[in-house]
Amino acid sequence: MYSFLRLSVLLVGLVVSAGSYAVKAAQPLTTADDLGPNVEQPFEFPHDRHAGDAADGGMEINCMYCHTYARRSIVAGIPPVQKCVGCHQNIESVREAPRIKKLFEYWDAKKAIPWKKVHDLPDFVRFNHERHIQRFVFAQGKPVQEACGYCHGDVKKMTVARRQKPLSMGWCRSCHMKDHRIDATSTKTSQGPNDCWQCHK
Amino acid sequence: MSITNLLENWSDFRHQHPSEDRPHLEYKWAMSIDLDSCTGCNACSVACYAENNLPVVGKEKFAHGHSHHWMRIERYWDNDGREFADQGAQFLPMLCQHCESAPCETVCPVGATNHTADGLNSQVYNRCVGSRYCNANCPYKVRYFNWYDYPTTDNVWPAPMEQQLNPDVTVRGKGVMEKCTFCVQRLTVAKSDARTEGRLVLDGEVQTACQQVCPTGAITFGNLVDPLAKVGKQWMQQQVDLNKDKQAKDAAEDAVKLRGYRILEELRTYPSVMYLEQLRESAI
Amino acid sequence: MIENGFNRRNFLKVLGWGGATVALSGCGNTSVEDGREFVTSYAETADYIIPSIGTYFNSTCAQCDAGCGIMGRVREGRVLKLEGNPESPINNGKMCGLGQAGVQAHYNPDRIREPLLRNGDRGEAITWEKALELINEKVGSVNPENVAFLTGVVSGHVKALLNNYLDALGSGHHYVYEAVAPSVVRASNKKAYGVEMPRLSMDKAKVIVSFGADFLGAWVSPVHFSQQYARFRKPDNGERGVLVQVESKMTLTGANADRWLAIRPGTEGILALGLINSLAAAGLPVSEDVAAAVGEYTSDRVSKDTGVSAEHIAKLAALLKERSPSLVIAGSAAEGYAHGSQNAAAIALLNQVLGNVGQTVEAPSSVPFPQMAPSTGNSFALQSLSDDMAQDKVKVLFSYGANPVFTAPAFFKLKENLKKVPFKVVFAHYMDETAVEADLVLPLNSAMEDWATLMPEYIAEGAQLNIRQPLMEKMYPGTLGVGDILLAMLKQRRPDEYNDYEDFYSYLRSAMVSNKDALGGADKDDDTFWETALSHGVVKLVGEPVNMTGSMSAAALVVPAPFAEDATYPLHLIPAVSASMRDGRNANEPWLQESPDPLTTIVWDSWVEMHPKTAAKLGIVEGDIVEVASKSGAIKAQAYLFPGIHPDVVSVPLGYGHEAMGRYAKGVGSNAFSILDPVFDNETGELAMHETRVKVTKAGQRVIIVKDEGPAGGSQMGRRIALRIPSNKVNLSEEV
Amino acid sequence: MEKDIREDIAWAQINKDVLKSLESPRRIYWVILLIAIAMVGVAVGCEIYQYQTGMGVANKNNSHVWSLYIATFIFWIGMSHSGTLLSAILHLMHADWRKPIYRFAEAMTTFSLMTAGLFVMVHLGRLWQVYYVMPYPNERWAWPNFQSPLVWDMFAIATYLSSSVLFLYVGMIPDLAICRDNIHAGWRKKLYTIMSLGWEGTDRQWRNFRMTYLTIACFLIPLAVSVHSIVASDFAMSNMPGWHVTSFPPYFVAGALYSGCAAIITLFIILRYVFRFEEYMTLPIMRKLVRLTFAIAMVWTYLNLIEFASVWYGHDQTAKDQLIFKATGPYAPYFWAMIFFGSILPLMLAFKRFQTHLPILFVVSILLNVGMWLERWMIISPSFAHGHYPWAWDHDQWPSLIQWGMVFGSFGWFTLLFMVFCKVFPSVSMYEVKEMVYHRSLAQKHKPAVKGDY
Repeated sequence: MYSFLRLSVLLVGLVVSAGSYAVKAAQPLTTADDLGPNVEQPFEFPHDRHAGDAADGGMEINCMYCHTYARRSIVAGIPPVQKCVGCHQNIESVREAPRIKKLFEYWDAKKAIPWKKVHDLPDFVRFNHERHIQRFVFAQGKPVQEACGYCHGDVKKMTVARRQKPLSMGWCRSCHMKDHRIDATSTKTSQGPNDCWQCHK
Repeated sequence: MSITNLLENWSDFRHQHPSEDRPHLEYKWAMSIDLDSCTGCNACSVACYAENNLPVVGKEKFAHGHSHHWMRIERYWDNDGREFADQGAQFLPMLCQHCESAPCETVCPVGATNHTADGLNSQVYNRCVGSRYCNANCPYKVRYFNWYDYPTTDNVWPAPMEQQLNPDVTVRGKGVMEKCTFCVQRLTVAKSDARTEGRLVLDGEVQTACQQVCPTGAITFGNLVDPLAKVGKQWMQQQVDLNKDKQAKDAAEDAVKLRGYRILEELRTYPSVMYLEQLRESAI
Repeated sequence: MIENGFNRRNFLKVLGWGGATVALSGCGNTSVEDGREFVTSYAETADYIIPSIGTYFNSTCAQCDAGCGIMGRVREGRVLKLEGNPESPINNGKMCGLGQAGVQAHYNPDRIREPLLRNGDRGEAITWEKALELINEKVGSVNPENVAFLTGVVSGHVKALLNNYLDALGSGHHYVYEAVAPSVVRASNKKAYGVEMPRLSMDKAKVIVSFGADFLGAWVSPVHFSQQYARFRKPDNGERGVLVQVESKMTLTGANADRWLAIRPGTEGILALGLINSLAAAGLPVSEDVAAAVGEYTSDRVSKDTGVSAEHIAKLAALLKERSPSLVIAGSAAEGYAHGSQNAAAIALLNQVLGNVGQTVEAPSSVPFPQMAPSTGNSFALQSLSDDMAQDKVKVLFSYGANPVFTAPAFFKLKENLKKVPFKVVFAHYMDETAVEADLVLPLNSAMEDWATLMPEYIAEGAQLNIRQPLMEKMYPGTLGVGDILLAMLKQRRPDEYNDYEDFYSYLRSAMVSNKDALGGADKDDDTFWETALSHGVVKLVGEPVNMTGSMSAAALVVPAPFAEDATYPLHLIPAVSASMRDGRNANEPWLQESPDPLTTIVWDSWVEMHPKTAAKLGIVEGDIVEVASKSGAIKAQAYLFPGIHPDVVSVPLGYGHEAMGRYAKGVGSNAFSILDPVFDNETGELAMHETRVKVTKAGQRVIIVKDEGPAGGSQMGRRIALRIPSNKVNLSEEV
Repeated sequence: MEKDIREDIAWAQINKDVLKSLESPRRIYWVILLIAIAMVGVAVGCEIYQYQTGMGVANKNNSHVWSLYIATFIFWIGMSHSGTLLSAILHLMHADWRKPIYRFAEAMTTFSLMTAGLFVMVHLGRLWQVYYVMPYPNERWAWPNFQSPLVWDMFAIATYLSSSVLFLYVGMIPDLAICRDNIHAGWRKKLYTIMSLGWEGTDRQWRNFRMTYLTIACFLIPLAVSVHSIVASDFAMSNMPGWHVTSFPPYFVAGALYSGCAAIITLFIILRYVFRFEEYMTLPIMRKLVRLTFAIAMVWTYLNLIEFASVWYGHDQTAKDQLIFKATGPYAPYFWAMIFFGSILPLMLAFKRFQTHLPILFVVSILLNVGMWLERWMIISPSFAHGHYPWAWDHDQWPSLIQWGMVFGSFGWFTLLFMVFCKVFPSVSMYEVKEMVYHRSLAQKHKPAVKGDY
């Protein structure tokens, strides 16, 4: 009978050890960076020049100056050409730069610039920029670039934006399951919604 | 998600609705449909096609029972034995009842259909593997399966018809189950707007597509938790309790009856749709 | 920031939908896909355009002539959905299924995209310049007497332009044709009340007796009446109104009646007179001549003639006497006979006797701009045109807003007569049956791309001018609005007057703005007035109530005895007008084809409704293909047994059986228009739609009917699903 | 008392006879194999078409979402139970007559489970997402729904399948060693060498082997019962009229054993002929098998009657309507065929003269399985056709040729696997047959009074 026991003990031990490994094992793809591909755009837009720190030669423009819809719509939006031209028609110094010339070509033709999507979620997912901006920027008072950076990485150091984070469901949930302070002053915390229909449509 | 997490949250992972321990705090979406006002005109059904990207399957597939009408109008006769249906028809708009204790939710192998905190019965299309168990277990048979690939191979929206598709609603591919969502895309927007303003959604601020279109206003939709909401007042006045499978008023022998009821309530599905009985004049 | 004038038209141009893509791959296991799709972006945009948030623009529905206000949801340059305009008193933000399907007319894949000129059997694409030049040449080469316009209902500035064009020609004829219209009722209303379309206050009535008026389905302004109906059923005081429907074939309204009375076809007038007699006997004061006229209509006789039981007549009379005010409505079932006018007059008399005139039958408001008031149509007009064509009096024919080749009964020989017209121009959205016969086909903008003003025939309160405006940029550069075409044609005739207007939009704007005082904009500047009008979608006008001056003489009222039996053609054919198909002009919108008929739940086909008793006599079971043959022709369709139809009657829905038009309409069902008999109303000369006598024979085949209803039929099998309770058992006033 | 097998067969003769089945079966073997391959081809074609076009080609619809696939799935799951019955339960009960036939019965278990598993796949609307059902830490951070009977099914079937394969394999090790030692070249030699795990037949090996085999047998029995109980709970847990029956788990298990025994009879006859196993698959064994089948048939009939009675006398009118519909509606012919094949026909097996009449048994055993297949179909389809909600009733639904093709092909798939197995592995357990010969002859010579004492 001992050998009968031996086998059982062995099997149980195997299950327990495998289980305990799985319990403790680090989860994949939570906060890790996951660099997306380089996306070819109609012409290069230097985010670093516009949003970068003054020390690095940037203009420190607020993200939401151009991506103005982020705080009131589910999409952050790409500014209309009108907006680019609004500033650039008064900036003579770079007027002859090839990129700016290209910009004005589009403007003169009154054509939208066919920018490619860099952060393209599947069609069944609804990511709401407004909610995140409202929570992190307006309620918690986080700096805009930090809040945007949670998902978009350090855009102010990039020229053409490139995806930095995996943007997978597990990655989203890893943040949603953390406790976040509900506003800048309160010590109360809450988690992001954990309900399929918040993000799936 | 780690196994630790699964074990820790085991009790949260599934819980039975309706339950005392998990009441709906902010929202409980519910509907009431007045069958006396409903004329059976089908406007709600078409509105649903427009809002929710329902495919038109065509005659042959309709014949095979592959139709997709999340909102279907049923027509019953009660002329038992009489020569004519001389008291008219009984029209019944049938949609997903968003049961609090939904039979479909427990059986889905992948958890594609769930109960939301707002008391909706959610269906996540991209999670669905197409076992169709939910439909098998739905007493109302209000779940519709994508038997074919309507958007692509079936070309249900030949160009430029696809331009009409609502971008807020996923276009379902083949092999997934779908059903009425109480127009969750509208609810989400309304909730988000209200939240930005630091309040709850007001009654009447959001309408489902069927409710919005209904020419006789037979459909009322709103938040059952909100004391000001018309739908809640209706449920209250009709003495229909969401969390009961037998209403006390049904046992009472009053001369004056209340006409609120829920369909197949005795199966303990606790539906979120209350119907108001059709009326007929007895003087004629 | 760049300051630029950003008006609606620029907006439409800027927001071309070319950049917005729609993803059709719904729920594959798509992971993050970077750099494949384009971002929606604009060259310039308005502040109120926020990506992913819908913007709403008000316009007017074009699916039928009721003139409901619509509100189009526009996102990323595309119109996605039509919703009701809450500011329109006609529909107050509500819609019907037919109206909803308007987007499918707009995005329809079968729309014509450029002008087509006949070349043998084919249409050859030509430019607009050439097309207009050709019209100019052809119109110029014939006597203006020989130019004819055939249109559906037209109103507003399009009608004004059309009239101006006819004026400019010096003559020309305008025929207004509606395939299914309450034209006999209009005439008899005119006689009885002095107005064609009195305002009905259903919500004030305690009892409504409707003689075949399907006001919840397809009659006049169903969305408006449905709202009144809701208030009639559930008024604030809780006194639920009672609806009694008298007809031979159950309509949607009949299906909602407290009592549906199956009446022998054509005897509606007899019942009305019988009711007056019963009411008089019960003590309702009636004038002497009336009493004399109805004296012989005793309950027994009426019951025998109409098939309605004496008990029901008595109950109905008692109800009408007890609950006042009531409302009696005459609809298509009563008017569709050779004696339709007499029926309608008898029903109007009942209204008068009950004292409803002025109570629930009210005077409409006068229209401040009569030249924009709708010209209502009838089938008599088509008949005259057809006769004129047969006599070679028409050399150039324009057709707009009607599809006469489809809707004209076969005996009209319209198709043959059309061939005698040397030059036929058809303004069309689809290559429908009429467009196929045309020499020149002019593709129209959809209602979602077009500018117009419209004035509906039935206006709920005051007077109103509806505005139709584009909800998005044109889908195809090769289409034009009807107003633009008429304007271009007018420029050929009266260049001095019209050359100032670049297009119909500028004409419309200037015409509206120059009349802004009368249009309620006296205190606004031009732009504000115009923008306000556009944003509301309707311009509400103050109209004086017209006088209801009609008079009714009971003495002249003669209602013939019921039909004699016909051995060869024993059954009456009722061509049914369904809420979604109507006369078939919207048959190419798939939502409507797939939306089950409310009463039979049949989709994608036509059917022959018959009573189970009739079917048993003929040995027919559900799904048998039967031949319905009249003296004028025969069609085949599947038989459906139906407990809401008189045994002497069979009914076939209209609107099916297209031979052209598009992929969703073509070949679906059979065309019941084609077998109608040449019988006309005695007084108005209108085609008597319900006079056709038919015989029904099995054609041998049997099919499984494609319908939503299952094998349980309309039975609930004893389960508690749709419940019903007598109204005296509940207290409605307590309800929320 | 007739003997199960002749007891004077030499051990070497056993080896020779059985190993011959690996070398040269009758020609009919190849015919069967080819037919099986053709049948599989049909199913593969159907599946490719269905996969590409969508589930609609199976002609199911929104109220009638399940059909032959699930019915046939249960059928194959059921069939797998008898292998375990013969190999594990009867092993523990020391019913020695099982020894010559348990090997192929166990193989039948394994292969019918594999066939059943395929039906789950074929049934899914999105086969390409099937891995969503499996619980593993994933980047979506999402688990399957542990409350769903389908997930239990997945666990149960996977466990049962792996245990069955293990059991089949472990029981085969001594025989594989025999094969290794008797075959001198080729890929088979290598295969047997690897698979026999260095079996030498030492005392220690035999002791460990016996213990392992016994352990797995003990493990397998509750598993087998639970698997079909869980499959039954797919239905019993549902609220559909006709499914919501408490007695479903034992009813399913009985049905499973029943169809499995019938299938063993069928395969018994086929193998006996094809591989010339007349010496080992003897008529006395058949007689015992038939009696067992008869007993199970009666248990099944009893449980069936219990189900009807509980519905009939219960207060659930919907379920009663359902039962009446089954017996009188469009499914009535199949329903009564099921009753006939399942309850009336097996009465034949009570008669001694039929118990060893192989041609009759062959036909009857197939008909019994037809009845059992109909039983499964009669559980699925009528409930969908006539459920809670009259508006959604659908009495006309008829499975399309795609579904039939897939069902048809599944028999080919099973036959293919089974026939290949029998050709590659010894389908009669040599070492255990030797035990029979050995200990019986020993008992006869030395201890005639004591029976079966080993």
